[in-house]
Amino acid sequence: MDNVLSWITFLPVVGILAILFVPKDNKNTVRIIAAVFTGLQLVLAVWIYRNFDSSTSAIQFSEQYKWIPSFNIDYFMGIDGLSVPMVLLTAFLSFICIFASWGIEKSVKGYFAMFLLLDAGMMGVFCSLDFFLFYIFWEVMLLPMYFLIGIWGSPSRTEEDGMVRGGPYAAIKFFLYTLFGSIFMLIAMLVFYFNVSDPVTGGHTFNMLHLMDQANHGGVLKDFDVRLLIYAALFLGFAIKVPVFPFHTWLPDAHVEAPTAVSVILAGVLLKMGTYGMLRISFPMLPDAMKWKYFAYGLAILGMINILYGALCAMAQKDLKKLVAYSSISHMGIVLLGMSGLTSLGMNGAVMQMFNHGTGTAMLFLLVGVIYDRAHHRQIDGFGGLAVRMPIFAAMMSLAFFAGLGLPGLSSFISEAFSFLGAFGSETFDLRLITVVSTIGIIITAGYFLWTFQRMFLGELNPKYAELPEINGRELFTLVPIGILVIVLGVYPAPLLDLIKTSLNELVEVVKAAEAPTMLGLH
Amino acid sequence: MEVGLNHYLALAAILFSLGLFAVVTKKNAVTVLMGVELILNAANINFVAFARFIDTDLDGQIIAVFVIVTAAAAAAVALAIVLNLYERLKSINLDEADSLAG
Amino acid sequence: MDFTNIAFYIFAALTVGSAGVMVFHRNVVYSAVGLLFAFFGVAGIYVLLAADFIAIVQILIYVGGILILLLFGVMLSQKLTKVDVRTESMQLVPAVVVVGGVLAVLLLTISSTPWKLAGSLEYEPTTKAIGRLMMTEYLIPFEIASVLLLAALIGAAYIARKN
Amino acid sequence: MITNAILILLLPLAAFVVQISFGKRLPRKGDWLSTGAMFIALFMALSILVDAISTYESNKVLAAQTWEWFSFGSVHVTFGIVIDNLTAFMLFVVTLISALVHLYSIGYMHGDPRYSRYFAYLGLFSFSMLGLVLVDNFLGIYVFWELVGLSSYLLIGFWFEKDSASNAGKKAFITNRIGDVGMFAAIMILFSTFGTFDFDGVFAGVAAGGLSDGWLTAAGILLFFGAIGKSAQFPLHVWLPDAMEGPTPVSALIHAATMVAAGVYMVGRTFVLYSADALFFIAVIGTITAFMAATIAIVQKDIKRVLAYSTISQLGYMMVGLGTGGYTAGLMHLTTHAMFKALLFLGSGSVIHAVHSQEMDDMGGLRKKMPITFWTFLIATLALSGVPPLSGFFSKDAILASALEYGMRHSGQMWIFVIMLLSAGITAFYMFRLVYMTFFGEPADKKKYDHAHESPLTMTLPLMILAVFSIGTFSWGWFEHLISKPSLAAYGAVAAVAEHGGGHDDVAHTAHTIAMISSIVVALSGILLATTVYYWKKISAETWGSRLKPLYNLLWNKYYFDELYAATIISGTLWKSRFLAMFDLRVIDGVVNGVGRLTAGLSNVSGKVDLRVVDGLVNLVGRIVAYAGARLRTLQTGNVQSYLLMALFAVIILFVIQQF
Repeated sequence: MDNVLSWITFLPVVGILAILFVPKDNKNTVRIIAAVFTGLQLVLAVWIYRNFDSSTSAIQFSEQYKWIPSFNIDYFMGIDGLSVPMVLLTAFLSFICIFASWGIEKSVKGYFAMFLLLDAGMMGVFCSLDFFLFYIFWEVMLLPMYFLIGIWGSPSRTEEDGMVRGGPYAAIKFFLYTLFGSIFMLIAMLVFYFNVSDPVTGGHTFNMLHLMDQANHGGVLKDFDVRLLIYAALFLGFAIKVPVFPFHTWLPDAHVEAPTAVSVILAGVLLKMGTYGMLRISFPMLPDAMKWKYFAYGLAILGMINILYGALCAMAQKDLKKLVAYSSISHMGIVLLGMSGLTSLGMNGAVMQMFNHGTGTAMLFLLVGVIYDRAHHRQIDGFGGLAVRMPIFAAMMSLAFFAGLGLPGLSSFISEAFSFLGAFGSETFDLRLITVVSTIGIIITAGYFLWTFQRMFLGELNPKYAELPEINGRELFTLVPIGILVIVLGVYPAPLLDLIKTSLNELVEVVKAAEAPTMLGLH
Repeated sequence: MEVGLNHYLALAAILFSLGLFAVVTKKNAVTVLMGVELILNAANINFVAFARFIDTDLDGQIIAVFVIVTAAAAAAVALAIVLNLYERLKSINLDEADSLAG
Repeated sequence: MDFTNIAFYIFAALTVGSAGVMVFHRNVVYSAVGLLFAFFGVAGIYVLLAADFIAIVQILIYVGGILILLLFGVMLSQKLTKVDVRTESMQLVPAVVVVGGVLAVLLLTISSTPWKLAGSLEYEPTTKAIGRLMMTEYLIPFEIASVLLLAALIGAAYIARKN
Repeated sequence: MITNAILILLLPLAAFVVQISFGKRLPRKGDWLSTGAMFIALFMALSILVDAISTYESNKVLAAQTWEWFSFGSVHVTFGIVIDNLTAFMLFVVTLISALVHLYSIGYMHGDPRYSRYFAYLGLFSFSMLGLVLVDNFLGIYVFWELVGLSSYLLIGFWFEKDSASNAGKKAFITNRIGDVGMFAAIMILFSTFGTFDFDGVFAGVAAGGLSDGWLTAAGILLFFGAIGKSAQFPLHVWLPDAMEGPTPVSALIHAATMVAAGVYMVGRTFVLYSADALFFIAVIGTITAFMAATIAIVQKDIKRVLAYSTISQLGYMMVGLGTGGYTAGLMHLTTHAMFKALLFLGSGSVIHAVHSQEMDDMGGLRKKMPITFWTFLIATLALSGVPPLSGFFSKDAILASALEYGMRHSGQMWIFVIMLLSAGITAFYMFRLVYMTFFGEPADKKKYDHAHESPLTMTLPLMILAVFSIGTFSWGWFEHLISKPSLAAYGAVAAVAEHGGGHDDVAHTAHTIAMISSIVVALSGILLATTVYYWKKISAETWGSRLKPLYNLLWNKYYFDELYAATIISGTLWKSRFLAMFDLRVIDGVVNGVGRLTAGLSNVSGKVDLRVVDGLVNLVGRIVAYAGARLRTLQTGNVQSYLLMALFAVIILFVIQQF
């Protein structure tokens, strides 16, 4: 199976074409087409998983064609251990989300076309190895996301304080924020382009593998100050996506206003692009800048702030979906902390956490969607005693909550524990204090999840919801596979870990080997 | 003067002009159709004449056959349209079919 | 001036004359009759051009088919009781100018073009050869033409039917 | 033996999975399945224990096996099982009490709407607890540590319709988490130093002097934080009394016999790790806990709460035992306490089942109505009070001896022994207060008394079995031989860390004698006082209560710990979270929106310019086009023929142009 990466990336685009030919009244046909194409994508992803050789850190399934020869831009796709889990996650969640979107009735064709475009964009980001191509996919994703939040999200409304919030506001905020970040990424990309030479032809290049090889760096990239600046620019671009405090405020709005499936994709896949970008681009291309102590400690401290700040903010939320959104901020902080220590444990833990947070938070958002579809509100205090009325739903929710608070036996425990262990045991930097302070986040997380669970599900049944229907088959179909994954990877994480460790250990070695000047070059 | 290609072409040109005149001036849709038939005949004469005088094989003639066939089809459809027009406007005067007027 | 030349002029005159009647007569029925004779004239011209098959087809289809169709059209669309089979003309002056111009252009072009004439002018029966070509080299156009006819037939019936 | 151990571990898990999936559809809702699985596990554990005792070697590792769980390339994380004498005892205790509690619950939980769910949770707990005692590394113990916390959360909040129950569950989980974070920090220190989670590997590293004294003490104290949470030690003891909201058999199993003792077990398992300072810290915490909880128990009126505070107090004893170097004493008390405290809880459950109240003010005179319950309860009470020759006497005496020995060896540390001795007296006092108020005297509530009856056999049989184990199965010698104090020297040459504690010499012998005598005296005087006050009624409890009103209030309100935490930590966290959420919304998001508004404002200005100048030009062009269009539209007649004419005219023009 040649060109499997092109197939997996562009299958959704084929799906869009198919959808465009369906009369707009055949809503079910549109849905089925979307399901079929994302299903095929998932099949391909599984095929990739089975055929991926995890014993090497080399790029696999690579495809390289000249695309715009006059600028040395290639169509270069390929994956390694870092991208594989993200590809799997994207395919898996996209497929699930089609079913979570089954209830969408407003211009179904448009919705699913946009969704598939989003899917293609995300897949492209994780598969492309040409910086230019990466950037294109990165931007391609923005557009459908904007419309999905803006059109299919909640309608605009004016709050008591006079702020206009709602779907359109959130969409534009998301769009501008991300665009703002990608401008810095673009600048960094161009600096790379003009200062890195292709070892074969000697010309400018966007090829990431060439960009990673420090021997190819020339021009202003020889200057450490410039490298720091470029690193900062890249970081800004990625940090907004993660999102890192204080660039996170788009996230609660976007997550809350978006329709369920889009929230799932946002939290499950999009956030990972930020950390993926750091690991794919910032770390290997500018290892010395990453190791500059102010950046390294800064990254760890930002991770700590994310963990604590996100958890505390989550605790104060009254809206369930907003709580889940802030919990995402908190959990992504663990990824940052795990990465910053430059240890095999922490790096593997962080990438596992990316995957496991993707599944866990997807489950949470799906569950929020379930209750919102029934009760038409998400106020935590507005429920009560639902465990009596909806035992299966309550069981699912508790599974998701316990996964979120890192209970052993569920997937995120291993990843969180090893992110912390890795950061704590770092030989490169002394992150012990930061790590120990960060672990307090575990307590707060337990606090807000259990408190929420209590307020919604325990106690006397709120008579208002005495007739609330139990979770239905379709919803269970979206939740159960994720739940199984969460449990299986919690008990036996080796399949995921084996997939990524070779590549990530290599990455750690590469970055560790770099020498960071302690003094700035400014004279 | 020996009758040659030019004569036939001139004849065709005259027929064409007459047909064209009918197409341009006549109000009655049926008469316009007749004009079209004249124009087609003129074209056919050209084909056959060229086949005779320049490219001495049968291609021109065969094309003429096809033109006739097409003309028959066109006539049938056009007349159907005319009848339909009549149903709507109670007239087949083309100047009344001017809903495209700006 | 041999027989062929004379015949050409006779047929040409017949054609042009009848066409003139067809064009300039106000009564549609007369126009139709004029057209009939113009078709005959053209058939004659075909004969002179050694295209016997085309000539026959011309008579069969045009005279036997299309013209009858046109007459039907006239009859059906004009209520014969209060016959207004007259046809009026419009924008005469611009038409005369433009059509005259077109004719002038055509004639000028014809006369000024140096035609590369082929040599031999043998008369041979063409029917058999055309038939052979239709079934070999022109098979696909032939089939397409049949489909076109069928489609036109159905289309015409569909359009013309009263809802 | 490994196979047996794995089966012991997996049987309750299988019961859990079956019950949670389709327990409701099984006959009798599957109670026989869970109970049966537990009894099979009990017999397997018994065979292991018999093996251990018949081998009769000190700290003998009977079997061990390790599997790779996952690997990071250079770091391999393993999962292993180790069975030594301690494990064998723990397996037996856990499976025995769990099996009896299963049996007991058949009667106690009869007719509960979530009957099968209850047994499922019990299975999950048994699995986690057995895993905790079997596992051979720190990560594994942390995993099961959290899992027992989960099952405890689920069982405390089992009747979650009651707000108090769901609150108690949440409180238990979060309080435990606080301790767990400390434990996790300790694991981080140990792992980052030694690169392994295995007990043996870590101990060998410590023996080789891999950690400096300061770090070792820090690791020990942090590790003990986990035990503080789980074993309800001061200051994280507040969750355990509230945990009594759970069904009483659960209290017996989890919150008296097994899970709360997990902290003690963990400290025992990792005993060689603790530096002298860390052990002192443990002893101090244990002393404070033992005394504080015992005093609170004096005034409580709820039968289960008295027992809960008694449990906390006894756990404090165990900690003191370990902290003062009495390794065997602490673990032995763990074992004996598990038996008689489970018995006490199950007995109180039987009483509660009979009178449908937990308030001792509603009881009284039940001795005649419930003879089996009474007699077994009395045996357990005597054991707990430390009356010879019952089991509790031996273990408590050993702890007191260890504390005394510690005080004799370290000048200025005698207070530990004194306080512990005092607490022993208080223990005897409040336990007999409980017995007199419940089983003797006149019935306080006649209606409830008449309604009361002895419990069914499924409930009384466990009581009798446990009573047998409470009487005097354990005597000092052979237990000490089997589970004797481990030495760091066994794991390699001891470098800088000094060996702590001491062996059997004269000091120990003297201490033993003094401790034995004083403990008997104190226990008997406690009993005597209780008899005077509550049986002979020579001294009025009410009078003394009102005379010592401030003290009484202090004890009645449990030293105001809950109020203190509510006012500081809980409301502090909530306040912080609200403040940050507001900060997030107003300040950070406000800045973002401010930038947005500024941009919008700027664009408004440029929009005005655009409107007047640029757009003016555009509009001008537009008007011209519109005018021209109005003129030209007359050409558009709609008549196809005139279009044709125009086209032809254009053709002629083209021709003319082409010609010239």
